[in-house]
Amino acid sequence: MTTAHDLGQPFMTPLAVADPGGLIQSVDWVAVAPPLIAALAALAVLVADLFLPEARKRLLGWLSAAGLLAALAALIPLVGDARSTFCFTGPAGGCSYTADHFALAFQLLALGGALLTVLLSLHTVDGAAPNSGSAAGLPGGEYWFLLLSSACGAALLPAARDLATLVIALEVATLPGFALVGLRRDGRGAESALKFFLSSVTATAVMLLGVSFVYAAAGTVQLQGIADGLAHAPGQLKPLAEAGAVLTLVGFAFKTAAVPFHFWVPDTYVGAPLPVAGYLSVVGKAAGLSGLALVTTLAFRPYGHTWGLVLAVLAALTMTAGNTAALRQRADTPHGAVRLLAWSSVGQAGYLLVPLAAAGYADSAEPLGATVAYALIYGLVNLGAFGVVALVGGSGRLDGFRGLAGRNRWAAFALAFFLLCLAGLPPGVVGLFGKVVVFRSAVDAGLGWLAVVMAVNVVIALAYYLKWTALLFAPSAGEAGEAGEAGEPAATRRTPAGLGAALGLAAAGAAVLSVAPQLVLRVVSGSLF
Amino acid sequence: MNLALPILVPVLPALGAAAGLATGRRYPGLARPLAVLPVAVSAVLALVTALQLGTGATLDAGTRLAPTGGPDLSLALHLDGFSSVISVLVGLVATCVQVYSTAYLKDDPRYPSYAALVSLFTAAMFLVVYSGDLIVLLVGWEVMGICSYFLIGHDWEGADARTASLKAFLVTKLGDVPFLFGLFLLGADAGSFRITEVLRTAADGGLHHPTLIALLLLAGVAGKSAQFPLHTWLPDAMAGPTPVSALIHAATMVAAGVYLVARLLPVFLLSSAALLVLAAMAAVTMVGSALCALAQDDLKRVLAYSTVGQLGYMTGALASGDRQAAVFHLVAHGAFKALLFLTAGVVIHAAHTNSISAMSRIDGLRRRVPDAYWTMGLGLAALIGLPPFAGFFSKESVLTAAEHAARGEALTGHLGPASAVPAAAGWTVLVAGLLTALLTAAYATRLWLVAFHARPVAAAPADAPYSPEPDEADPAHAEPGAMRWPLWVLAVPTLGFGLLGLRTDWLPALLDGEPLRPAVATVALGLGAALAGILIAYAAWRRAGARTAAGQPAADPGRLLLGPAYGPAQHGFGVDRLYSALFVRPTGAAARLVRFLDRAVVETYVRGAGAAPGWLGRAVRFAQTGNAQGYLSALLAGAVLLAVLVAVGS
Amino acid sequence: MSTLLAAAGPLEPAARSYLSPTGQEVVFLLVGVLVLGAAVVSVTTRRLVHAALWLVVALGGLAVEFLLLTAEFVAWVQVLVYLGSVIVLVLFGLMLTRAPIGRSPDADSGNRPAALAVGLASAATLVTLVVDAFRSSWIDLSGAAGTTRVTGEYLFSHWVLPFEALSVLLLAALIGAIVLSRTQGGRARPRAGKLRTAPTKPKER
Amino acid sequence: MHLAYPAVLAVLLFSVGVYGVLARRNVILVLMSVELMLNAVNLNLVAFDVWLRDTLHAGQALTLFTITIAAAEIGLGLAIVLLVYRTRRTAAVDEVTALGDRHEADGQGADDQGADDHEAADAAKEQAAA
Repeated sequence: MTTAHDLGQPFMTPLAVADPGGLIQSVDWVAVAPPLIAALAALAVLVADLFLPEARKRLLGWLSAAGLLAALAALIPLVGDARSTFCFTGPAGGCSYTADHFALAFQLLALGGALLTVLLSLHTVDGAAPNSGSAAGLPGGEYWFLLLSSACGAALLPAARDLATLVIALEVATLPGFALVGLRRDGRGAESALKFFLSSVTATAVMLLGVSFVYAAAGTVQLQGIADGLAHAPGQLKPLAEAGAVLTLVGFAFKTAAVPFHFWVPDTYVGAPLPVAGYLSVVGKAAGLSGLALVTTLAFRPYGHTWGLVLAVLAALTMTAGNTAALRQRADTPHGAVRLLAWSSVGQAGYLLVPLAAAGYADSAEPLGATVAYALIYGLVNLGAFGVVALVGGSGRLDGFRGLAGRNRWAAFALAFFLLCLAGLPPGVVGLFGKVVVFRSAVDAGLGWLAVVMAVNVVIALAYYLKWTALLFAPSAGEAGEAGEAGEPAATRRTPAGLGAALGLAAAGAAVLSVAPQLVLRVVSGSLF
Repeated sequence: MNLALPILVPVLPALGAAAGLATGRRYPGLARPLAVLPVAVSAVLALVTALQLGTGATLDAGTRLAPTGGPDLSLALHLDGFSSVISVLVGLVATCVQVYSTAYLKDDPRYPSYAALVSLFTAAMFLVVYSGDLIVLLVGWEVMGICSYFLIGHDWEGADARTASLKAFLVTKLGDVPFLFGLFLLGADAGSFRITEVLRTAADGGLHHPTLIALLLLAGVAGKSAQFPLHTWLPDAMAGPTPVSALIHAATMVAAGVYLVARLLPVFLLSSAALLVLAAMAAVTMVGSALCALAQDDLKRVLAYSTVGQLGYMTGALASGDRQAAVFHLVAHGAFKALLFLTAGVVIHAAHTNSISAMSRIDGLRRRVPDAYWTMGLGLAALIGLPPFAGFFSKESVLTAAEHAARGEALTGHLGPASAVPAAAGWTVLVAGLLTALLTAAYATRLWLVAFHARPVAAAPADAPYSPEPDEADPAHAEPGAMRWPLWVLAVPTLGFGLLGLRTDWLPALLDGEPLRPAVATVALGLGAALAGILIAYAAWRRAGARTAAGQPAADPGRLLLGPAYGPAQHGFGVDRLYSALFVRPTGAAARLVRFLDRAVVETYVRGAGAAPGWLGRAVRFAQTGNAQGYLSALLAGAVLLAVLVAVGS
Repeated sequence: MSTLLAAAGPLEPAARSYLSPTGQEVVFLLVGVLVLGAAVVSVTTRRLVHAALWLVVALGGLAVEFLLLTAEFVAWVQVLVYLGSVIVLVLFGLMLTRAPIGRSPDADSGNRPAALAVGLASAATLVTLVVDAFRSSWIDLSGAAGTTRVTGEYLFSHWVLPFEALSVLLLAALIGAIVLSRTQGGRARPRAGKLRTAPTKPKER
Repeated sequence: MHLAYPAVLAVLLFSVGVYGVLARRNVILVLMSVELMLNAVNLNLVAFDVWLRDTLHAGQALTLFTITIAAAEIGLGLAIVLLVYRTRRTAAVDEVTALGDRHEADGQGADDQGADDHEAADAAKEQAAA
């Protein structure tokens, strides 16, 4: 794979030539610290992987966790006023990178989700530890590097303020994902990586075509500039601009797993290592969502009603398709648990899109707060659920969870709690609040029909979440069949430290938010941009 | 007054539960004090709070919890006479149950977790009673539900306990979903989840969809309070330990639905349709459950069906617009039904069977458990509604309320105009109430006579139903004191509580201030019906006894009344034929109806609701062929379609 | 940005006719037809290796088009990257997956009708949109817009952030490709044997 | 030059790419078609950049970025294709369908087994070669 080097060459030459003093944009290092630290940590891991002896490779995981913690800590000084950097020196002005509340919230989600994923995968990665549920471990150094670079892209994306940076950040977040999905290098991993890859590449091409149209109509790729440009664009260019805007949404909708761009999701999640599936379902989705939110509310504001309607229809289709498909999940198919979570994540993506659609109708960025709040809640809870599935291991059949409460009480309670949060039932009050906030944004924006569709979907979703929850507390099948075979070996093992820590963090976070939802709901009322 | 006291009331049992769970396995010795003490202290505090609050006063305090952007959430306290009365009842019953359980589950290895769950349950119930905010109330409501599922499934080795807890979970959840939507709609309409705010908005006419809200809320109430058609979980829930039945399924949790409607009655008064539905629900529930109770052989199931029926009285009172009567009956019933369940526990403990026909074959059962014998007599008398027991006054107040409503003069207090209650609701409740009084008297008499007064014959058949107790006491020994004295404690309110309603400056002053004295006409009707029921049951029992004397197989009047196998033998007895016409067939029909509802309606609902999404889901998953090219086709076609639509649309 | 549009003067009334093309336009059109034809052959031919070679023609033609549009640097990068590396990679890939050298009857999948429909629909939609929008727009090609020097200036005065993000992307792609194409050698080698005895394999089916 | 020429050429090229992506069976040919789509976008971007006389040269910058992205993607994509070929013995996109729902429904365990057998055989062969 020497291409990459060859490719880098033509660009590297001018870097040496260019006068750094006069030409290069000034940089506010504090503002860009979160994604930067993630990228540096990735590099550090890669280098350390070369020098560490085989026995000490476990340290790499903790190093990655530390890097992500540092990146998270770098968010703290940014709270408060928005800071911009990488500003254009020309007459148009504007900046490429802005760390405002919106960006911080999604960076928190991306980096926090990545941190939880690191903790979840600590025991999967070590090749020597065969207790991953999968047949073999994953190559350590590369795994951490790819995860961190993807997290870096996901953290960069919400702060990006021009289409070029957005597109590249999206690619940085996605591309390592292909490799992560296929990293087990078995048949299933390869197949799911292939599907993920093909869908993603095609969606990227479509999105880039849309970007080119938008660029033609608006004359710039800066989000704010596009809004001005589109507002004053000649009437002749309007159909092209609107089509371009909608095509641009495709790439992000693909990451968010909106119907009809969702097909890769179940197949990919099933084939990917479990932590990676959880990562994609949370951080990947967060990246797509933040991109969607940015381009719709900042760049395409003049066409609010067009994409508002498009997103509303997509949201309705997505939640309906995801939930109904999850409802059909049979208990005895292999990897049924992951598949159910995959379909449920498609359904949840539908809810997440609702406030975005509402923002188009309400012609303000205010409803976005609901998406941010719901995404934070969903991320925490969904990663937790993936964690428990990873802990239980086995063949991943839903039947394998029968009577989990008898074998591993804490895991069963945690999973039940996460599922109830996802379903939005008490005591998972936080999920309920999230749904209420989303619901209200739809009603407030006058999207009554979407609210009704959502309510029906919430009820449909109850069925499969509750069925699974009930399964946890049902008695184990008496016969020494699949259930025993799948569950026992996993349950009798000691819970790995990283996995336990991740589950504890997720459960504690969800519990705290259930008691004090104002912590996350505050973003609903505050201004984001 | 000091806010710390009412706050401590729900907090103490919750802390006790946490401590119990934390230390239970390591220090089993601590389990008992940790179970009893916090609950007992809470009961005392509840009483002190009630006394401090006094009559006619209300207390509201709250702190804003979560700015959701829309209706605010707040951790709010709302104390008034209703909450005082009910919290004292909860405290009393919970303390008795905890004390009783120390002996009843003495050797149960799971006792610590059991006691912690009961404490947690008590805390949740206190939270529901004291909460001034609907969402906080909902939290308590759900925690109660969860504790109850676990407690029903306490003996999870048995299949019936497992299915019962699952059934309770599913059926109540079926009601909870519309309930949630109702709450949110209410909060959205009123702009707040504070109960005081909601009621103020309701009074100002600010609610836009009162009927929809009321009907949605009713679904949750029907689930929680075991009203038709969601009542089916309660009789099955008797698979749990008997003290749990006394606490949860008689005195407290099932009353939560009634209490909620009582708190939100002004909302319901805005919608006559909702009141009519409530009345119809109450009528079907009480009559149906009384018929079922007459048909049961399991002692606890008789009591369970009777609970369902008495809850029907309460909802009937609410449908008549009189929440005073509803809460009066709630408290009275809570006391005597808890008493009945606890005595039932003692009797079952001693007789080693749940079956009353099997008990009838045991020689000297009543001498073996004298405390239970006498206190159960008191409880049954209260259940029948004989003066001067508590049940008499409370039931009469319900009938009086219904009678007023039927005449168009509903006793709504100051909550709304009397015309808000449709006369039809009053008539429905009144007629059903009288019929139920008759049936209640009949089954209570049958229970009492068959269990204790039959002549001893052969040993019990091996297949008689029995809830196995972990502590198989030697039948020759009396039950421990901890199981006996709570009976007498509870017998006190069973005897005397009703008298409090006699004077307006006693109990009514604490509630809405209307008199609770029974009217002469309803007393005559109600008492007449009750006496008739007693006589009919007594006659049937005599007949059954006579048949036994004639050398036929041992029979109890219940079997006599029900068993179609006894049909040929019934020809000679006119009374039996009358019973048969009156009871057996309707009972059979009711049983069939219940079964039909259970199987056909509920399952069809679930399936029917699942069918459409099912097909859709199959279609979605059918598209998931695994062929990436198909996925790409959908992706690109979707993109092109979007572009076309947008371009055409603009 | 409207000022910018006005400066470019793209929407001035159709002063230039489509009937009298300039020399540049004629060359552009001829090369364009070549590119399009090569692309069509590339996606329809049954010889897999030929498809790759026709792709070379199409992409090379595109480089010429870039040159005609005065984007000099982009054109060179196109030649370097695509013709120099991507096509070589593709040929390697075809070789490693033992693609038949001659005609393979199953080069197209059963999805062809759908493909044709979607392709035609997209062509119709996009051409309509583009023609409708740009029928009177004129590109003023005077002044070199894309020399190496200009490119260096704009890249490093305006696009530093995406450029740096791109380096992360390239590194990640490199590492990912390496780790994926590494065979199960090294520490994962004993896997084949381990698989057979692995307890997680469902046996009862 | 009329802007319509490059623009129409670009969208036609894009559509040809779309057809190729959907019609080709070999994954590598699908990848090549994707490259066509991306190149069509590049042509668009360059043309618009020149037409707009963009002082920031956003179009050309984005074109360079796109070329790089395309190269990175095809590098990683080929690695994935080789991985698929190694484990499943095919590079035909419509034969790699083991994870679909239809297959899950009728006994994916067997299919999985088959896939892993491929892998095992593969590993064994490599060993023999070495």
